[in-house]
Amino acid sequence: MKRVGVFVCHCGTNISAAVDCEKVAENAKSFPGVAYSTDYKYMCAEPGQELIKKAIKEQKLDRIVVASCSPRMHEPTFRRCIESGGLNAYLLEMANIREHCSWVHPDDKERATIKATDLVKMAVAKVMQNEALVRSTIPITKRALVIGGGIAGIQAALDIANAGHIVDVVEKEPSIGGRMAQVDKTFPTLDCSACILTPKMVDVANHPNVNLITYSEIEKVEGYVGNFDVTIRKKARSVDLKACTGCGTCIQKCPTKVPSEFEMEMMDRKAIFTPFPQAIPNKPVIDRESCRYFKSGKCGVCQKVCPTNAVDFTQEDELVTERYGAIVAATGFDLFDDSVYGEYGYGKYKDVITGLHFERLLNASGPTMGKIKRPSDGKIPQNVVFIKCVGSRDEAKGKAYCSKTCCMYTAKHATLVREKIKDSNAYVFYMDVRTPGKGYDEFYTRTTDQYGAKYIRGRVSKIYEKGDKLIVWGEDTLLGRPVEIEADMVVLATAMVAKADAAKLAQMVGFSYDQNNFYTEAHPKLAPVETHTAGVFLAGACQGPKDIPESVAQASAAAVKVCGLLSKEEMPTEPIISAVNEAICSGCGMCVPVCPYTAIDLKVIQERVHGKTVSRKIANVNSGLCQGCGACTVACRSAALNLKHFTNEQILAEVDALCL
Amino acid sequence: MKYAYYPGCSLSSTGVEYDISTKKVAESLGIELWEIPEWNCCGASSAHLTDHLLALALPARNLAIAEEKGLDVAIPCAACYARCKATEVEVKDSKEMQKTISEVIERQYTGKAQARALLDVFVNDLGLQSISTLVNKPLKDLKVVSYYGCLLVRPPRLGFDDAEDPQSMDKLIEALGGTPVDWAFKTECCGAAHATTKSEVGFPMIEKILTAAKEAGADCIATACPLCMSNLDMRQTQVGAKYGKNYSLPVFYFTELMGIALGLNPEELGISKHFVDALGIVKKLNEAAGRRDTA
Amino acid sequence: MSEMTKKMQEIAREILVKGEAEVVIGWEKGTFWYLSPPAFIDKPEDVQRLVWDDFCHNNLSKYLVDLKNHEGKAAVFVKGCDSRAFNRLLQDKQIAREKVVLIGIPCPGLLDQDKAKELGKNSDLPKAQKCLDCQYPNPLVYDYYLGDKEALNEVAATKEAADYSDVAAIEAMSPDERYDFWTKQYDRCIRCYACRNVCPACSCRECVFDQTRVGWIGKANNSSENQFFALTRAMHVAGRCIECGECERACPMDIPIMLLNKKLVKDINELFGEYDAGIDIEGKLPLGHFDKNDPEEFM
Amino acid sequence: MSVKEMPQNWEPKILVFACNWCTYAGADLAGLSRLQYPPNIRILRVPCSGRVNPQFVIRAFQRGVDGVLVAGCHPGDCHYVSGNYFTRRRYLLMQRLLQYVGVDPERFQARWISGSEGPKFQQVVTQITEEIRAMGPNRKLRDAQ
Repeated sequence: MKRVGVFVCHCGTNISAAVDCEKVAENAKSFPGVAYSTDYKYMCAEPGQELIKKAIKEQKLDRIVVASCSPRMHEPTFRRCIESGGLNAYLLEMANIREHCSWVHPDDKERATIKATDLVKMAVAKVMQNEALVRSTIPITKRALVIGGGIAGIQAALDIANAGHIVDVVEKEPSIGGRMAQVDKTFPTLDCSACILTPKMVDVANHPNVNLITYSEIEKVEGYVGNFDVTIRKKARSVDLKACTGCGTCIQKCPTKVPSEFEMEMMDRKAIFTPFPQAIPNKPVIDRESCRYFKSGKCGVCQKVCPTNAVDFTQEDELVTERYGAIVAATGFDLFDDSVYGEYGYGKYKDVITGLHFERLLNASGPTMGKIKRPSDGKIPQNVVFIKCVGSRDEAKGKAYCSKTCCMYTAKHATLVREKIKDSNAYVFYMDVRTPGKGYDEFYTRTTDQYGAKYIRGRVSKIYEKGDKLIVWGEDTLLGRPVEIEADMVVLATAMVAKADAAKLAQMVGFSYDQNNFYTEAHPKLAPVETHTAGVFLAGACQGPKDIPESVAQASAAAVKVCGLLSKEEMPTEPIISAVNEAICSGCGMCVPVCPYTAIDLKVIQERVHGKTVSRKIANVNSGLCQGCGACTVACRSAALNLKHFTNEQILAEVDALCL
Repeated sequence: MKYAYYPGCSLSSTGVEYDISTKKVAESLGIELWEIPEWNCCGASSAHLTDHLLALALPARNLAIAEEKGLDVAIPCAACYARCKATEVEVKDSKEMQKTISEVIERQYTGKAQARALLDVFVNDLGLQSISTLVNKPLKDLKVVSYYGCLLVRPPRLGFDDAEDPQSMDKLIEALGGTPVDWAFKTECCGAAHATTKSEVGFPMIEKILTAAKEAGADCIATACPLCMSNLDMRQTQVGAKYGKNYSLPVFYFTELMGIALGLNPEELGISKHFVDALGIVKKLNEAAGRRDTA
Repeated sequence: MSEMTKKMQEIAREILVKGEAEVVIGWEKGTFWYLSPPAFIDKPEDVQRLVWDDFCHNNLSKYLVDLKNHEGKAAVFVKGCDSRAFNRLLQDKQIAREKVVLIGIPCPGLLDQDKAKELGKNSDLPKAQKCLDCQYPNPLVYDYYLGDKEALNEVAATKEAADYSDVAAIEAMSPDERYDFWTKQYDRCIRCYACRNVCPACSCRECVFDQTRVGWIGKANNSSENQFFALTRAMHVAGRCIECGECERACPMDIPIMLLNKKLVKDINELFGEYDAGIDIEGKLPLGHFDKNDPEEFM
Repeated sequence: MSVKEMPQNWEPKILVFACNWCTYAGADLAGLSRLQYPPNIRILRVPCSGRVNPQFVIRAFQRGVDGVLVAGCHPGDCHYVSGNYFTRRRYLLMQRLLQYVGVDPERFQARWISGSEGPKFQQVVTQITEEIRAMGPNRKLRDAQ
């Protein structure tokens, strides 16, 4: 016989002013299963809790209903209370008679009391079906995976490694460094990007706890927090990393030139190449798509000239599987394709370029050795027009969001034009100038006041070539006049967009992404580096446009989360999860696609049917992944799936109780 | 292929050669045009400056007649097209508006009959491939800048082509054997009625377009709008005089160029009605073709 | 004997003799001339029992579920709707493709059994309700095909598009009229669950209506419980019903069950885009996925 | 009190399925903000609106509830990522089906109410209560007992 205890709280006068608490407690005595019912002024206070504990013992209560405030407020309190009174914490239900009753019905005590009675009745009906639930634990593998070797990935890896954990960094490109390696100078200090990045690249490469896996991609992710089994595809580099000394002879002798991706195709690289001089590892890779040997079987010069016999044409992609306790996604961003703007002529006019092109033009090891020159004819431009928000803040053709970094890097570019080119003009067409950040607005002010960049508030309607000039038509909306500028070069502040394959990775790992394919944080304010998938964290621009300091900060934050996880031997799991009734499950798999955590898969079981052993598939809930939303329970027609603590039986009982 | 045909007012007055050439070309291409009986004015800019409902109801009546016949509507005039398209979209978007309009016009228009630009019909329904096989007098060596004007491909979400850098007319010219010349003024405004009411605003706009066409090295301009035609053709001498320039730049409706390439008689296409001599260039084209034939 | 019956018997014999399958599921003549119940043939000499006529209504694919634990292969004849049922069960992972030999039959539409019973043998019989707007008269999946192989879609769809005028007629009623209509229908229900048992979308190991311990539904046969049954079943087959009409045919109380199922098919098409169940087995089920741009009515 | 016991002073009884993270929190906020509404609703807490099986809804009508509201996080805000998108699909259909069998549209409703929308919670439940009060007790789908 179940014995329910009901405890009605007055909450001072918060409840009792609008609800007749004594009457509610009195009414509750007649509900099926209720063995004891009482009321008290402050149930959550020490004496109130003692009252409950005492009643559990004296009245031999085996389940408890507390009618008081919202369970979102005090459920943990009362769970602890009945636990120390000797009951399982999950044998508690709360009736919310404060937020949902006394506070919202202050002027109708009779009906508020009826409602409070109903709420208690529902809670009693539910608690009658509650079952003791046990928190279990899962082991934690003490190894972290960082996906992406840009500045965010590097920082996260360093922080995790410095805390004493082993961390693998998987980078798709032949070298770590990411976008920051392409950038020339950084705002607002104008220090050289490479000068601050390369020491970190070296640090991470030399760190005893860090294992760099470059030119590699994630192939498969299975498992869950503490135990992710990740398969990594190490692409065939065609160069034996152990044997190669990085002397560069092969690169020198390679006869095949192809446009360099790193240099935004404004300069050539070889078919065997390192993306940039400070690459790490500073050992080349063969781009098999362009290599003569791979295309025609002839050549092989690199192999011939290699002093250590490191070039290996027979290398094949290699798949390795490793288990990780936590994952940091730091996969970065791509650039928006500006060619959708027919009016700007990007792709048609050689001297209409993106900001990243301009970074390479500024860079001393770039295609122009750091001189700002026009890609078309190598002339030094006098009039440079910058257009902001190209692809950003444009719902019609681009993205609705602000790319956040463009205001600052355009100010930087304008400053550098004015600084590097005598008598030059820098025109900036803008919608708004957004410079929140330490020292940012001061930098922008210097750009306009000290460096004399001309900021024009308005959009550009058309760019066309006239002779060797680019005629830029726009509007100065502050003056309300059309503007025409004879420019030598136009730089588009291009939107940051999610990586083309961002969604693929998210689906593989099983976390979510937004409509722009940026990864979704678990909470926009309070969990900005977590994902909805336990054990997976975010760093850098894969989550949304970010500048370098923000990426670094988020990376360190993600690292702390990883360290917090890896510092434990095991972690407790919430017991409110779905469970499969194997006898009923027909294995139709309807539950699988509705689970947001990929927590359900189908497993094969053996059973005896008419004397024969047969196997059949049934749903299998991974308790490490399930978060207890219950979506699967509704997808399951035969109710083979049920959510603990919110079972079908419990909810039906509540519904029935309401109308008794 | 059958379409309802909505010529609009301009095509029975200043743009009569657009009407003539459209009908002739459609016939040669085997496209049946069913002229909407007793069609009314689309309302042009006057209606939508006056009253939103009026601006939608006027085109809706024509579209409703086509809908009863189960036909989409082919519309040569860019302005008529824009008004009709706007109506179609608004009716599709709002059931309420659909109801109101139906009450006003006393007919049902649900948006099922689509407003289609004639250029769109030719290029995307019939297809360039089919057109080029029917060309028997290719516009060989004729350098043409395609002038779409401001209405034909806008607003972006309604258009059948890129609103800033459209390509369909250029591709059509290519299919006709001509040489499309890329330029930056494809969708620049011709000034519309400003040439009449405020010539100090309108004329510089015309001037820019003509100069750009000239600088691009074009032999002629192709257009799809009777008002653009008026401005670029009828006003050409006047604008030239004002800026001390002699453009001598023939302007064609794209349908006329199609007619020429399909081997139709230029006179019958209405080309003799132009202000800037356009027959001359057609004659030269034919002579060159003759020389090639004999050579 | 019709040409098709002959072909059926031939292929059945061949399959059994060659041992391609241990049992062939087809139709045979029943007690009355207007009944052609299922036949399970496991000996070559029995194949002459097989018949193809205007009354081969039974959706044979459902019987494959009973053979789930059978070791050998089964061969089964499938009309268009039966092949959708097969796909349904395949998608629900209730049968293994490799354990079934499918013999496709193009179906020109079958005749109404009830009318046949009523009007007699030599009368002009109408088509069965479910066949009136059939969109898939040709089998979608098969290993053997008994029709003309050249003409892939040899039987034209009965109507150009599915006909929802019957659903629309109910939608046009007032709420109270609708309630009275359905109450009258389901007051007749005897909860025999024949509709469920014959349904290829009902393949649960244990149906919720049998879970008396959970208490989803009471044993009482009253209007309220009957409607709980009707609505729950309709939701359970929503997006999964292949419109074979077997539920309605099997119903001894002549409840127009398909009127509920078709309503859901219609709404799914309107709300989430055209979807026909049992066509694409790889595709996502309407209630098994979502689109962020689904219609929003709950703001 | 059920309908039968107090036919004279009949008050509608409305069941609200509220997801723990948004609507339940929104109702808490309404309380914290002392936003008054009629005392006719009873909230049943579920982790996610995606947990609400349509069978629960029918059961509520069977047992004599006069109206049912299913409420959860706004699309895109689901604590469990996507639960409410399934809720939306399911109840777009369910709502139509209920109406098809004669249930008046006011009797079953679904709404998105976030944790910050205390006023919206107040407004929605007030409106539903008034709508249903005007319609009188629900007889449809009800158990005769």
